[in-house]
Amino acid sequence: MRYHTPSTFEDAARLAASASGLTRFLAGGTDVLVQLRAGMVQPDDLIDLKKISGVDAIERTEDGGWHIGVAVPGIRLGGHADLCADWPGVVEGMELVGSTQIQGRATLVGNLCNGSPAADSVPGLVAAGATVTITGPNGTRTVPVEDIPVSPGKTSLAAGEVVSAITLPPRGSNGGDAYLRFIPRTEMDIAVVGCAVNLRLDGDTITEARVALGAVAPTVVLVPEAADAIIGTTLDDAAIAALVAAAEAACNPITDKRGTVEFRTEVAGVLAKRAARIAYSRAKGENA
Amino acid sequence: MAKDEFNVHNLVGTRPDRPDGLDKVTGRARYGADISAPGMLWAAVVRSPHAHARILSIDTSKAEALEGVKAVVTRADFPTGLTGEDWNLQENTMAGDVALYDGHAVAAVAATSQLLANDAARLIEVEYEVLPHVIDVDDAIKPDAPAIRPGSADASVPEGMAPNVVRYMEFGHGDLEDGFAKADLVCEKSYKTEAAHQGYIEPHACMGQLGEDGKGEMWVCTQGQWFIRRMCSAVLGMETSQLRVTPSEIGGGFGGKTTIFMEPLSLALSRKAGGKPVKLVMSRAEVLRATGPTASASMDVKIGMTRDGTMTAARAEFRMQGGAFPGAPVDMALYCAFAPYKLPAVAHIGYDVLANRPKCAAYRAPGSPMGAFAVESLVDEMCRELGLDPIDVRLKNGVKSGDKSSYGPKFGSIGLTEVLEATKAHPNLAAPLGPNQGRGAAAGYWFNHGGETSVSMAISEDGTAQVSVGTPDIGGSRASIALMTAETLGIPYENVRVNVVETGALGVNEPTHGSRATFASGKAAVVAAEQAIGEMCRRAANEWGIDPEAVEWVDGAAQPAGPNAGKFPPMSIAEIAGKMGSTGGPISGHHEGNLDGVGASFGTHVVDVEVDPETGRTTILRYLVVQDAGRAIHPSYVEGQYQGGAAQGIGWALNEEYVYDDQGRLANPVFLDYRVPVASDLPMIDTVIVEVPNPGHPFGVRGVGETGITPPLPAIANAIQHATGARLRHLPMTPAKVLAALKG
Amino acid sequence: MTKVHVTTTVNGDPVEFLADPRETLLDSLRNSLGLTGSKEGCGTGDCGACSVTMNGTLVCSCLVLGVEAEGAQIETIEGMGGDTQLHPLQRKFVEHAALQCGFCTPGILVAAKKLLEENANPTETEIRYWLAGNLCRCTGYDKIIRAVQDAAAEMRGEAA
Amino acid sequence: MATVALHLWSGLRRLTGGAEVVEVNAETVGEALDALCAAHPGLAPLIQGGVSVVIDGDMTTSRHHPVTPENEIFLMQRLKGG
Repeated sequence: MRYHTPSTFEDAARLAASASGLTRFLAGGTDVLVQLRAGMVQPDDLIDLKKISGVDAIERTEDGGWHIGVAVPGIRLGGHADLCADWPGVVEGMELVGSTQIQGRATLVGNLCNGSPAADSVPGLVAAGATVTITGPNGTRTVPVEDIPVSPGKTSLAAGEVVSAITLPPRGSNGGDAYLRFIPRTEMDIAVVGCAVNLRLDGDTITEARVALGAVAPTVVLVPEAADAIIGTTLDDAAIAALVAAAEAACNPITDKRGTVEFRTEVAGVLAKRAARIAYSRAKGENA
Repeated sequence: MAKDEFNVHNLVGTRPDRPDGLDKVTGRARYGADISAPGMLWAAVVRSPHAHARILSIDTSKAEALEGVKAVVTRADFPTGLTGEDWNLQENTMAGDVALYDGHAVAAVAATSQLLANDAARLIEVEYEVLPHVIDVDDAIKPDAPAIRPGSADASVPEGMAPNVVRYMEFGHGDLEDGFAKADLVCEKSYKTEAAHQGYIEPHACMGQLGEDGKGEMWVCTQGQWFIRRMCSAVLGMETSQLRVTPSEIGGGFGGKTTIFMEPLSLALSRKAGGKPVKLVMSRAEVLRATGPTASASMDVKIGMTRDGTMTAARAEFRMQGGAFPGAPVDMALYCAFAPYKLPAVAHIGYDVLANRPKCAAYRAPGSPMGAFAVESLVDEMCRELGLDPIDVRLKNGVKSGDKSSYGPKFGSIGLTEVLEATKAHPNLAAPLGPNQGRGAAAGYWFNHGGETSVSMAISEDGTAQVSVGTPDIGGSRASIALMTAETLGIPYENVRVNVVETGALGVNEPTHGSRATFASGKAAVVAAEQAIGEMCRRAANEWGIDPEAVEWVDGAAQPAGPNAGKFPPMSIAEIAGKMGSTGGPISGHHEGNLDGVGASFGTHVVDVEVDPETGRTTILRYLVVQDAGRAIHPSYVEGQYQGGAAQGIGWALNEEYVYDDQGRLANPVFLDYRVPVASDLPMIDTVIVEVPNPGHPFGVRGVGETGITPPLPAIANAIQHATGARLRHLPMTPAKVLAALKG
Repeated sequence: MTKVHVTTTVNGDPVEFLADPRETLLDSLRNSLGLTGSKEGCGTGDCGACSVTMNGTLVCSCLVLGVEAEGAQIETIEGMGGDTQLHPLQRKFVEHAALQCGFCTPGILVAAKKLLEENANPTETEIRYWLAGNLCRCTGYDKIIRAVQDAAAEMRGEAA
Repeated sequence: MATVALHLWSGLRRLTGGAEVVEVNAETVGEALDALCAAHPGLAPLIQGGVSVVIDGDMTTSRHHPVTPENEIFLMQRLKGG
């Protein structure tokens, strides 16, 4: 295995495009090293992105959104007060990935590009409307986060393409987001179900919403029906019931070692309800 | 240190720093994988990806051609003709004609680096013919189940039983029908538990060296260096005494390191690689796939009870699979199941069943937790139905010293009543409970064990003492053995060094199992110290020119007694030791034997839980362990055993299980999915040490390590029913199972 | 397989080693540098026995490549305290019997030290969640939590 | 030699012609086990495979342990632990 430390994304993309064997990009490494160690993948070329300038930066964009470098570990997101104030749901999703030790390494982009439907940071990003910038042999392109994963372990990235940045939109006023996941223990598990809700209020009424579910389909899914169920409401009991029904209806899970179809479906509704209530109170400026 | 600066009569029961504490907080303690030697090779093992498959061919040529590969072994490199348990051990170490479970070793390779050994292992090509497999015990006991090893049943199995039944047992006493007829309530329920792994954090690791001269050495993490020696030499066909086994520090065992798994492979590879030492370290996935978890169980229990809570009769029928080899602890599960109860009539039936899973090993009170889950759950269900307090019912039926046990013999000194009364008096039982919260209690039992023990003690020239023991220190036993030795000799705790020694230094010792290290090595150390005291009294008597019988040992010194009392000043251990070279030579003591006099230990646990009614997740709010220690030599490590046992039981009850896919492959061979409790899953674990001394030990020790894993399984099930009304009869009680039960 | 020359700092000392690009920092520490205090319990970042800090961040050294250590500052259990000057955490772990087999202990001490650097007065819940990535199978965690609390109190200058 | 009573586990009745308590002439545990196997050869592989002997509530592992008619003697499957 060859180990590369390119200094630009263009170089990284060129390396990947010209490689004849198996290539892996290394940011936090918390997935790649596990696969390497278990013999699941034997890359010929490992391209470490951490020497590229700016990959460890969290910066506010001109329009008031956020630009997050691909090598920013989870622990840095949680330590960034302004980012946490804007997008608490995005940050709490990332903070649920692994232990304190994992938080020292694991990154948003790594979690996204691992392609797991259970990735804890992804529903929050999808609900937030985040985008990623992709650098490839033919230049750069920008796509919504939800377009990256296509099936478990697979992404829409072409050979030689590498995610070079992640961008969160401006939070704006009267908005709130939240992410909840269900695991059997309190820590150190892969989500059995995950749900993120992002919404905006006008007074007590929800005017905009995005709901994303994790671990209930081959990819993290955006559920417009669930958002529609609460838009125009004050999150009253009827709206909650409609949200729960929409969330459950959007589930297309499998039964595996971590959960059953029935359990995942039912708990998806429970988490949608609970996450919506937290996002709602955050949008109201309440401490939740 | 002057004698009056310490209170030599009160060491036992104090909490000094453990002797190996500094090594273990600085990282310098050396565990199984921490040793290296010049010229050392690294090994990797090729394992079956199939649950049951005939091995058609193994092609090692590509691996052998790789530069840096020094040896490859398959079963063809092992001697033939073994029988009985030796054959089982050899077969489990490396598959012969048939791979019997996912993870069963089929080949091993040694190379100049670990990465190279891994590469070489991937180049070994094995051709399999996949055979039908069976995983679940209730499937495995069916007459038409795939027969795993036809003809391997022992003489206890009557003709005509299903092909995978390899042991059968029944025992009991009294008139069962009469007993059930006298009951006001008779309940019969079925229960299941899934296989759990000991989950020690240190993977198995060893470094073995075996030359053409037949002499070998091994450094290994183990609970028993002599067991490793005997088993490895049997599997490899070598002379036992030619193998010297040194135990490393051990990173947890809980029974799982009382036997061999891959250790002979390092020796076989070394022999083939010209005698170079070979290090073999398991990955976590190998530990979970190919070492010895405990059995899984399917159990039917029937109990009769009168309206006032008197138990009139009981019957248990247990089926257990312990992998593709005989040895599921169904016997001990049955012995322990009704042990807390005085029963006029009781019947036990047990089946040991083969399945395509790894060969089970001992796990903390082997069998007892399963039996308790079934029986203590049903007792609780019946108490609820009759409106009786579960602790009172256990007090009413609880066994006392001299009572006939459920498994036959009468009990010696036991402390169940004292334990139950201490439980009742604990403030946790009065703590208020909120919505969705419930409280459960259960009792548990373990025999404890003495066993083959050899200890040597020597007085050094300065009057300090060294004790050589053969029981690896798995949780603080050096401290307790040092306390008992120092107490006996009348010297400071710090003046005793306890060494866990290699096989060449002592006679045979059984492993640290059966909660025996503090009991047996401690008892032998006391006898050895008394021998040395006798010799020191003789040396002093000679110096004084008086009869040795007229010398007594007080506060670490010989002093004249009887008619000579006060005639000479006391002669301290340091004075006697300082002159030993010119008064007769070394002063030492030793003791070897099968150490009987073991004392059984009962415990009760009380747990408060909260169940999320929308997700089925159970949170442990409060936890109490009350257990009879006999005598707590070092109370901190007794508490630690209670807390650790409870935590393992909590994991087994709620989340731990072996999950197999439909191909019979282990689906969760990583700590991410084999869910042992993490720090945030647990509350503080309250402990009460009850002390009803065991008359069979000089300080009253019973052994405390195992009982504590038994009550959590039923106690949590009982608490969940109290919280929700739902009764879970199949472990683990995962959120999905609880949520399904809540819906009825 | 070409090895890479790595220059780094471990426990304040400059060190060099050759690393196969596939080997982990844990392998490099244990096998190339002889620092066997960091343990491998899982190799997948789930047990924390290999915890070290790299440039001040707590990480599992089994999830870092040895080659990534180039130019970094690594701290391991071996740098935590000598016999004559134990870190309060090390002393309190012995005093409270917060270890049984001791295999998870180095990783827990490294992780707890980092916690107390960030939070001098953590609650029981904060300690439990911070250490959730450090599995201990022997103790049930009770005495570990108490030892961390007691060490924190001592480091704050409070009587325990 | 005195006559002592050995309490077997009832699963062994099949191999003892229905007896759950077998009386043998013996003065030690070893003599008792040998006499038991001599009287009921079908038991031999199970006894030789390892049993625990409990005398008046105390487990013994020594074949040389004395036994008397007053003792309550139980055979159990071999015990070990974790």
